[in-house]
Amino acid sequence: MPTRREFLAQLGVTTAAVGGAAAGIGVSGIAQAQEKPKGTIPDKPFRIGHMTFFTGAGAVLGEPMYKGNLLAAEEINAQGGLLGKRKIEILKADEAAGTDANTKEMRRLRLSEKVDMFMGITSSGNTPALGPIAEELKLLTIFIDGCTDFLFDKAVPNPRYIFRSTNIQSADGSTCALGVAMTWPEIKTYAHIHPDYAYGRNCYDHFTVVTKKMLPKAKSVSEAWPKLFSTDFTPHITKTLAAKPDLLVTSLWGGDYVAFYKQALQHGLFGKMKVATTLGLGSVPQAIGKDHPEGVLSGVHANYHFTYPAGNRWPLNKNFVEKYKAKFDEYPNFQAEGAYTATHVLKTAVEKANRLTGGWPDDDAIIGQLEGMMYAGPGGYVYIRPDNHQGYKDAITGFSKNVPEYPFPILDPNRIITIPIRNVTAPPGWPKGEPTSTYTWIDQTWPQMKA
Amino acid sequence: MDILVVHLFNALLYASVLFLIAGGLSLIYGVMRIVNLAHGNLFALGAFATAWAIGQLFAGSDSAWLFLLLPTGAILAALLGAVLEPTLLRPFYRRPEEYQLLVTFGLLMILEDLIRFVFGAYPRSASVLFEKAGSLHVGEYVYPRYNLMVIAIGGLAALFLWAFIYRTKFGVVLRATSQDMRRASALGVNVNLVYVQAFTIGCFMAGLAGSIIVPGQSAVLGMGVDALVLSFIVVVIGGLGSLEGALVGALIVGIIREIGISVFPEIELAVLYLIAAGVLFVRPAGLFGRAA
Amino acid sequence: MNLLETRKLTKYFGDTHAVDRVDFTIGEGEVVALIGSNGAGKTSLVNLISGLLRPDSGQILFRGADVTDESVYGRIRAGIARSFQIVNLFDELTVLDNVALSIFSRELLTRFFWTLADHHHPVWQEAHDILGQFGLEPKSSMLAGGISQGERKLLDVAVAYALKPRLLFLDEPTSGVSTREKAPIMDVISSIVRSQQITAVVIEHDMDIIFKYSDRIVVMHQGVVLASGRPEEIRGNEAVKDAVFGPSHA
Amino acid sequence: MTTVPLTTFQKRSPLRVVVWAVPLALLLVVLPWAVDPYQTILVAYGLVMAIAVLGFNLLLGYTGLLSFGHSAYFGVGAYAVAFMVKYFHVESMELFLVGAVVASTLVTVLFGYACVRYTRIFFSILTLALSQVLWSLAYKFYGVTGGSDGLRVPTPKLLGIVNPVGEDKIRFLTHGYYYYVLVVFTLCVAVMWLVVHSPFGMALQSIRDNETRAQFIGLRIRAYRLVAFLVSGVFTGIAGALWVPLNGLTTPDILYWPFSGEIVFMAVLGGFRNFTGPIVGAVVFNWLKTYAVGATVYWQALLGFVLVVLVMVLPTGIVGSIKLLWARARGRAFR
Repeated sequence: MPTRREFLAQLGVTTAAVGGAAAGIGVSGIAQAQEKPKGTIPDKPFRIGHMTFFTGAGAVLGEPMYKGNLLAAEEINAQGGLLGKRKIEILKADEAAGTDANTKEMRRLRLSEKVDMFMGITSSGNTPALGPIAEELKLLTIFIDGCTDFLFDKAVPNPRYIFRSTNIQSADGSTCALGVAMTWPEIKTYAHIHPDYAYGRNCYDHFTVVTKKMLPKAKSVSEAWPKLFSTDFTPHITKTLAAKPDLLVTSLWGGDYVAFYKQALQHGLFGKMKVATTLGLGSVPQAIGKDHPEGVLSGVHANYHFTYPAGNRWPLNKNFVEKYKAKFDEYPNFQAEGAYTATHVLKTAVEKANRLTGGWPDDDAIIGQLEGMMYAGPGGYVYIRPDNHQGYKDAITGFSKNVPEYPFPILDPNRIITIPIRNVTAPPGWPKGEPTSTYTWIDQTWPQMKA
Repeated sequence: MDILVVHLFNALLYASVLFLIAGGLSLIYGVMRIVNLAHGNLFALGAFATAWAIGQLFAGSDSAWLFLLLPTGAILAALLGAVLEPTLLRPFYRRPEEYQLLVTFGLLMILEDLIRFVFGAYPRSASVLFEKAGSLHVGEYVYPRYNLMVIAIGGLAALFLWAFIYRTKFGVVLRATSQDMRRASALGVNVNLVYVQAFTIGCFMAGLAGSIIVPGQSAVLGMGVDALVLSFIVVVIGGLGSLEGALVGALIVGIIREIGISVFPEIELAVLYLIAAGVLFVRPAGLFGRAA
Repeated sequence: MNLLETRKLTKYFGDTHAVDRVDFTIGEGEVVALIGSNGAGKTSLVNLISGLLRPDSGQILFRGADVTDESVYGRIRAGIARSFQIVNLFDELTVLDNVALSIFSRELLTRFFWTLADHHHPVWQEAHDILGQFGLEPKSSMLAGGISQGERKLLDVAVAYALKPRLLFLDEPTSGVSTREKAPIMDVISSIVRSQQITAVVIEHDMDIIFKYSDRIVVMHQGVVLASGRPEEIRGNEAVKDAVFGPSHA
Repeated sequence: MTTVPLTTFQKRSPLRVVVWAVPLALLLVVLPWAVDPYQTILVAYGLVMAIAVLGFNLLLGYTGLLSFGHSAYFGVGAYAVAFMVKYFHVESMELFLVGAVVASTLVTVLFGYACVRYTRIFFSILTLALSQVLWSLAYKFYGVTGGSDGLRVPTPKLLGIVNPVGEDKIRFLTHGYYYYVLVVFTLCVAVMWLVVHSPFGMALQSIRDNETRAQFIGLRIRAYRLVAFLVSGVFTGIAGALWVPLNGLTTPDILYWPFSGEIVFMAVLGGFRNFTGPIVGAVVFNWLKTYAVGATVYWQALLGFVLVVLVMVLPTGIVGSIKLLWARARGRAFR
C-alpha cells in the first residue's frame, strides 16, 4: 500500500510552474497553415446557435464563453470563413430563461432558425436537459461547460451529435481534494458550503470520496446548501464557524462567490480555517477584488487560468490572452478558452473532413474527425475521447496571490498544481456508476491511505 | 453561547428585511385591499438603485459620506410608487380582484425587465459600505457591524411605522380609510390622497429593504420574485393586512430559516414552507388575520 | 301541530338584543305577517330560522324536530325557504336559469356533471310553468340582472317558491318598488301561496297589504314579540301602534 | 361594460358547436402535414397548456375562484410521470396519465379542502402559498426530485407501441405524439364542455354569481367548490403529464409561482368568461411567448405590457372581444 506522497506522485500530481511540453502525434493547433479546400464549398453562412447566460447572476461566467466563441469566429471569418467560404454567424440565446424555455429555444434554433450547430451552456442543470434534445434534433453540438458527469453517464450514454469541450465535472471536486491532501494533510475536520444544484452536489461527492481515500481521518462536520444565485450567506457562514472545522470546501462561483467571500471576510472566516474552492478564481478573473485573502486553494474548474501555461513557454496562450484583452478589455476565463478552443476544434474537424470527402463535409464526417481529436489550444492539449465525446485536458488548480501586475488576485505562479486528467477520471469501458462513473471508479480502485 | 447570539443576529437581520418588504405589502393591502404582486420588484429596484449610486456613480470613493446615499433606492421606489398608484392601479379598484392581481402581475414582468434595462444584467454590489463598517467581537466570534445597522434600521422602521399609524393624525385617517373607505370619504377624507400616500409608504419600505441589504449582499436579477414569495409566507403566517402580523411573521420566518439552515441543511427552504403550510391548515387567516 | 316553533330564541349583536328570548309559533297553512319598526328584529328572526345566523341560545323546532344546529342545506331539505329583502339573484344567468337552478337543486340533480342540463326536460317545463304563474314567462331568456326591480322582486320569490317549501319566508317582497306596483306583486304572490296552501311568513311595512293578505299578525319590538293576533285584534292594539308607528301616530 | 351571457342553458343546440368545431378539428388533424415540424410542436405545447387552462378556468370562469397556485397541479402531473419512470420504470403513456390523475386527485383533495373554505384574495394567496410548498420540496429533496436539475423522461410508449416511427424523435413528436395529445385534448374539451353545461356546471355558476343565494337554493357550496377544485386540478395534472414527454424533463420551474401567473395570463388572454377562451389563450400565449423570447431579451416586459393593456382595454379577452364585435356587426345588442 503506497503512502500518500507516493500515491500522489503516481497520480502525477505536481506542483510546478511549467507549461505543457510533449507533443503527441497528430496534434492539431491553431497556428496551422490554411490549405486550399477540396471541392466546391457553398458560401452560405455557417450558423451557430450560442446559448449561455447573458443575464442574471450566471452572466459573469456565461458572457466570456460567448466572447471566446466570437473571437474565434472573427479569426476564422477574417480568413474567409470555414474552408475559406462559410462565414460563421452566431445567434445568441439566453440560458437564463430557465431549463424548460431553453429546450424550446434549442428546438426553435434548429427547426425555425435552421442553425448548423449549437454551442454554449454554462449550467450543469442544462446540459442533461439539452443533450437529449440535441440528439433528437440531430444537431451537431459542442457544449462548452455544463460539464456534469451525468450528461454522458446517464442522459446521453452513447452520444452521436453532442460533444463537450471543458473538463468533466468530477475532476473539479477530485482536483480540489487532491490539492488539499497534498497541501494540508494535517486537517482533521472540514465543512461544506455548496450551491444546491447539480454542480454543488457533484463537487461534494467527489471531494468526499477522494478525501476519504487520501485523508481517512478527516471528518466532515458541517454542510450548508444555499440556493444557487443567493446573495445572503450569513447563516451558512455562521453555521460553518460554529462547527470549527480546519478546512472549508466550497464550490460557490460567480456572483455567489463574490458575495460569499466579502461576507466571510467580515465574519473573520478566513482567519479561522483553511479554505479550498473549486471555482473561486474561475469566474471572470477581475470579478474578485484584492481584498480576497491569499493562500486560498482557488479552483478554476480544474480547467484553465489565463496565467498558465505561462506566456513564453506556450505562445498559443500568450497570443490568445493578448487578443482577448485587446478586444474585450478583460482577461479570459476557462469558458472563454473553452469556447475559443471549441470553435477552432470545429474548424480543424471541418478541414480534415473536407480533405477526406471533398466539398462541404456532412455532419457525420465532421463527427468522425472530432472523435479522438487531439488539439493544442491556449490551455494546453485537449483530447476528445471518442467513446463519450468528452474533452479532456490536464486539471489544474492553485493558490490565490496578489501580484503588482494585475488589479485582482491570480494563481500563485510558483505553486500551480497540475494533474493528468486520465488519472482522476474513469477510463473508457468503466461501467456507468452512481452517482458518477468516476466516483465508483475512485471508490473501487484507489488505495486507502493510512492516516 | 456566543454562537447563539450570532444566530440570533442572523435571524434578526433576515427578519428586519422581510418585515420591511412584507410590512409594505400588508400596509398596502390593509388600506387599499390590493395585493401588489410587483411589490418584490420595488425591493429589487431599491437594491439596484442604491448599488448603482454607491457602486458606480461614486465608484472608488471611500468616504463615510457614502452612507448618505443609502436611501437612494428607497426614495426611487417611493417615487415610482407615487406615480404608479394613480396611473396604473387606480382604474382597477372598482374591478374584480382577478384584474387587480393581473395588472400587478403584468407590472411585475415589466419592472423585472426595466431593472435589467436600466441597471444592466449583471449583479451589482455596494460592498464598500459593508467593508467600511467593519466587524465587532461577539465573544470568540466576529460579526459585521453593518448587519447590526440593518437590524437597527428594521427595528426603527417598525417603531416609526407604529408611531406613525397609532400616534399621528394621518394615522387616524389611514386607519379610518382602511376600515371603511366609503364612510371615511363621506367624512371628508380625500381617499385618493390617502391611497397614494399609503402606496408610496409601502413602496418606500420595500425600496428601503433593498437599499439597506445591498451593501452586505448584492443585487441580482430575480431577487424580487424570490422576495415576494417569502413575504407571502410572512403575511400568510402573520395575516394579510396586519402590520403586527408582518412583524411577528418576519421574526418567525427569520428564526425558522436560521434553525433550518443549521439543523436541516438539506431542506432549509422546504422547512419554511412546510411551517407556513402548517399555520395555514390550522389558522388559514394567519395569526393576526381577519379572514373574509 | 305547529309547523314551526322557537323557544327562547336569542341573538345578541354586541350589546344589542336583536332577538331576545322569542317564542314564536306558526301553524300549518297560516299566512303570518311579521311587523315592527326598523331594528325590531324581524329580519334577524328570519335569518335565525332560515340558518343565515346562528342563535346564541334557544331552540328552533320544525315539524317537531330540533333544527337549531342544522345547516342551511338541512333546513332547505326539511322545507324552509326564503326570499330576500335586497334582491339576491344570479344576475349573470337568465331568468329561466334562476328558477331552473332551484328545481335542479331541489331534485338533487345538481350533482350530475355527466348529463347536459339541457336534457332534463321536466325541469325546464316546470321552470316555464312557474315563470308563467309569476307572470315572468316573457322575460325568461333575459339576464336576471337586466329586468325591472318589480320583476326582480317577483323572481326572487319565484326562486324560493320553486324549492316547493313547506314554510316560506318572504322578507319585504315589495320593498324598493313603487307603491303602484306593490298591490299587483302581492296579488300574484298571494294567489300562488293560497292556491298551493304554502305556509308563509311575510315581513312587511305596508299596513294595507298586511291587513289584506295575512291571517295573523305578529308584532316585534326591540327584539321581543309584543303582540300576536288576527288583523282586527292588532288593529285596535294601542301598544302596537306606539311601538310600530311611534306615539305621535296615535 | 356589456356582459355577454355565458350560458343560456336551454335550447343550446350542439349542432351550432359542430359548425365551427369540425373544420377546426380537421385543420388540427392535417396540421403536421401542412406546416413545418417546429410549428406542429408549438401547437402541441399549446394544446397541452389549453387542457391546463381549461381546467383552471372551471375555477375562475365558472366558480369565481382565482387560483394563483395551479402550477402545483401541473407540476404534480409532471413529477408523477417522472417518478413512475424513475422508480417503477414505467414506459406507457396511458399509465402515465392514470398516475397523473391519481396523484393530482390526492393533492387537489388535500389542498382543496384547505382552500375552498375561503374565497377572493384569501383563496388566491392560499393556493399560491400551498403551491410553493411543493416547489420547495421539489427544489430541496435533491435525492428524490433531482432538485433544480429535474428529472428526465424518455420517449414513452403510446398505446403499448414502442416509438412507432423509429428513432426520429422529432417525427415522433410531430406525428405520433401530436395526435396523441390531440386526442386527449379533444376528450378533455368534450368532458369539460359536458361538465360546464351539466346541472353541476350550472350550480357552479350560480355559486360564482351569488354565494348566499346559492346556499339558499340548497347548494352545499363548499362541496361544490371542492369538486370543482378537484376537476380543475386533475385537468391541469393531465396537462402536466402530457407536457413532460414533449419537454423531455421536468424541473421545479413549473412549480414556481410565476408559472401559475402564466396560466392565469392565458385564461385572461383568451377570455375567461367563454368556454373557448382558455383554449385560444393557451395557444396564442404559447406562440407569443416563444417568439417574444426569440425576438428580444426583454420578452418579459413585452408580455407584461400585453397583459396590462389586455386587462385595461380588452378585459373579455380575445374570444370575448370577437364575440362582442360579432354581436355588434350583426346589430344585435346584448342586454
